[in-house]
Amino acid sequence: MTRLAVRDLAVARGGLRAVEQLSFALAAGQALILRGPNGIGKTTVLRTLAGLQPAVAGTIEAAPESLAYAGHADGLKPALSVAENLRFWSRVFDGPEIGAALERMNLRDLATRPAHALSAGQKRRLGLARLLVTGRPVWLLDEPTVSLDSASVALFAGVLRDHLAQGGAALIATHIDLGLPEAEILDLAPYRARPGQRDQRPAGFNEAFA
Amino acid sequence: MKSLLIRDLRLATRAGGGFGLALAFFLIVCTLVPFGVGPEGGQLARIAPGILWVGALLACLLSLDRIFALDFEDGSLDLLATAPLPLEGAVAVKALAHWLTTGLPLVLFAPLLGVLLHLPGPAYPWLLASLLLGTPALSMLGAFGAAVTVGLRRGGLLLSLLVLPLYVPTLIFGAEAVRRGASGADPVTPLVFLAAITLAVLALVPFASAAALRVNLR
Amino acid sequence: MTELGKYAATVLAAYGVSLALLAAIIVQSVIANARARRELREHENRG
Amino acid sequence: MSIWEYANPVKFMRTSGAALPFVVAGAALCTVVGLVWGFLTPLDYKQGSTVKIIFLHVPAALMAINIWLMMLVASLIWLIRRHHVSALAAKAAAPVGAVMTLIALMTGAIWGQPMWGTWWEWDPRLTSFLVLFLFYLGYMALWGAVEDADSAADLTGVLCLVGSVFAILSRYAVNFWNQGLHQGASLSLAPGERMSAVYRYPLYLTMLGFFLLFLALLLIRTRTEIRRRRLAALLARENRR
Repeated sequence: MTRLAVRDLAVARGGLRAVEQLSFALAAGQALILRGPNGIGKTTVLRTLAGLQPAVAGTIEAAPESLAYAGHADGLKPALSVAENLRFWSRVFDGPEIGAALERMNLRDLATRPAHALSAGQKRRLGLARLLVTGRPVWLLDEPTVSLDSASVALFAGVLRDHLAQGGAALIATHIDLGLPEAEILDLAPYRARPGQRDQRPAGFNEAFA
Repeated sequence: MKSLLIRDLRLATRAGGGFGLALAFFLIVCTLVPFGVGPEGGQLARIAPGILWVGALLACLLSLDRIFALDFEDGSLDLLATAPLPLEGAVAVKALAHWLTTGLPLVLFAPLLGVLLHLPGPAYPWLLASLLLGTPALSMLGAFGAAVTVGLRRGGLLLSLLVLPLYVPTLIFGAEAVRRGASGADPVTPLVFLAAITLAVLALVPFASAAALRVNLR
Repeated sequence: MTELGKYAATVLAAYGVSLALLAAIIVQSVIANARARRELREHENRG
Repeated sequence: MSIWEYANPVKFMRTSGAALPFVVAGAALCTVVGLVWGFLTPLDYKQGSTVKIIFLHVPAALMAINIWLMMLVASLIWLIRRHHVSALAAKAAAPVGAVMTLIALMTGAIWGQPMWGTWWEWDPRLTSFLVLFLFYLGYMALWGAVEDADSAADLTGVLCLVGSVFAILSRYAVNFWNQGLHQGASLSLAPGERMSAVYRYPLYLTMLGFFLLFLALLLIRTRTEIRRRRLAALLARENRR
């Protein structure tokens, strides 16, 4: 079953096309790693797929409300405890209870600690635990392992593998080896946008006037 | 939606949430004005409706940038925008939370300050009624200003410049109702206009605010 | 010369202020346009 | 060929460049002749020479409102049809509108001094223009504050829409708040109330002059904005490589 199908996608950053003609499909149980040099537009692709910005061209097909996005920021409130933070996102997304997610990301002992007292790695773990309580099958992850130690990376890889085994899918922008040998790699470099095609609708002011 | 409201209320009332700052500001404004215009009771009574309304409006302005700025910085807004609840609803809920933590306390606090300013007795019910009807519009319009300026570095000052002209009709009808109440004239007409503006604002402005937020998120 | 009567100062002030404001916006527009044109040409000449 | 072709920057530059000399000449001719003619009109039996101020006050006030309307239309075109020149035209018009509003306010205040005995009266019309001036300021400040051109165009477009509604609301609210001293429209069509032809014709001429002046400034300023955007676009493209 295809969870996410992308055809001829073009995305823009700063009013210029960054990536174009991107097509791929993500099946249930499949993980795809986005690669590419800095600044090519991995984050932009993920944000566009998540619906945070409009695509310049192309189609994105996915079941409604099946995508969960995790960016650089974890969306944590320092004044709230770990459990309160997680419970909030579980309610907003109508997802499952937080107990399993806390357990799975090894946060059980920290449940009552306020988020401002967490280390960077612990915050990241909490941010990733949020994915589990959204109850959504397709994860769009932007550098998910930043500030995680190797043990936590392995923990997260395990979580990811379980998610895939349950019919989930993941699109991950990362530079490090997650320990997911089965994941395929999608290199964005060939899709880098070439300037100079004037027949399409401009992506923004910087294309309309150049 | 309920969970978002509960979270915002909880954040506002916890330490560092800034709860009560607006009240203190309101108190200070109403304390400073007599120093400026003199202690004569009759004069204070005459300008009290205006001072109370302008003071409440400025106090409301003070905390507007917090409606979205914190959620924008820590990434919560990205996540809310991808959540099942519509962004228009999230904006309305956040404006409601702002009103409950800022507007409503100001409304309840205003009669006390009315005493300080020699507000005539018959005006009190109208002061409460007009603030109660008007402050939700202030919060909602403020949320619009906050949504427009959320990504900007010097957003605070710009926010005031954008929002204050939008407050003009609400201020005019609100203060007019109190003034008429104080002088024994019929305050119902301005109150009806005030309520109409507030209803229209609550119905329409969330769409403009959500559109502005979407622009700032991309 | 036309007669301005006792309100001469008022009329002259109104014309003065208005013409000064109009002149200011015209001059500003023209200078900004010339500058934008020059900067664009310099950039295009450079490569 | 549709009217939207003029929304293409290259086409706009070519057409506006060709039209600009004529617009400038027309604006200069009508404004100068109209204002000199107005300045030389005889004294009014009631207002004395202050009647000459209307040749500045009325056209400026008219343009102050119409420029905002033009910005509203341009913003709508941008928000709906995404024509970039339209957004830049709205941006280019705002400072001209603010200056027109300021002229209307200041000539009104200067005229009010001998007529009403005070520089400033919280009269509904004057007050609404003050509020309109605040809207212009906010609009321009927002354009200046947002760095990304696409976001700036979208945000100012939304602000212009919301601002228009509130400018009208404020107008009625202010009317309610203070009935005012200001006389009704000077060019009322009701017979008997009509302004004498001595004043009417120069007034028409200055109104046309101010409109052409706005058009000329709008074209120049839009061309400036297009050049700036083009420079920024070229730089952005180089940085991307």
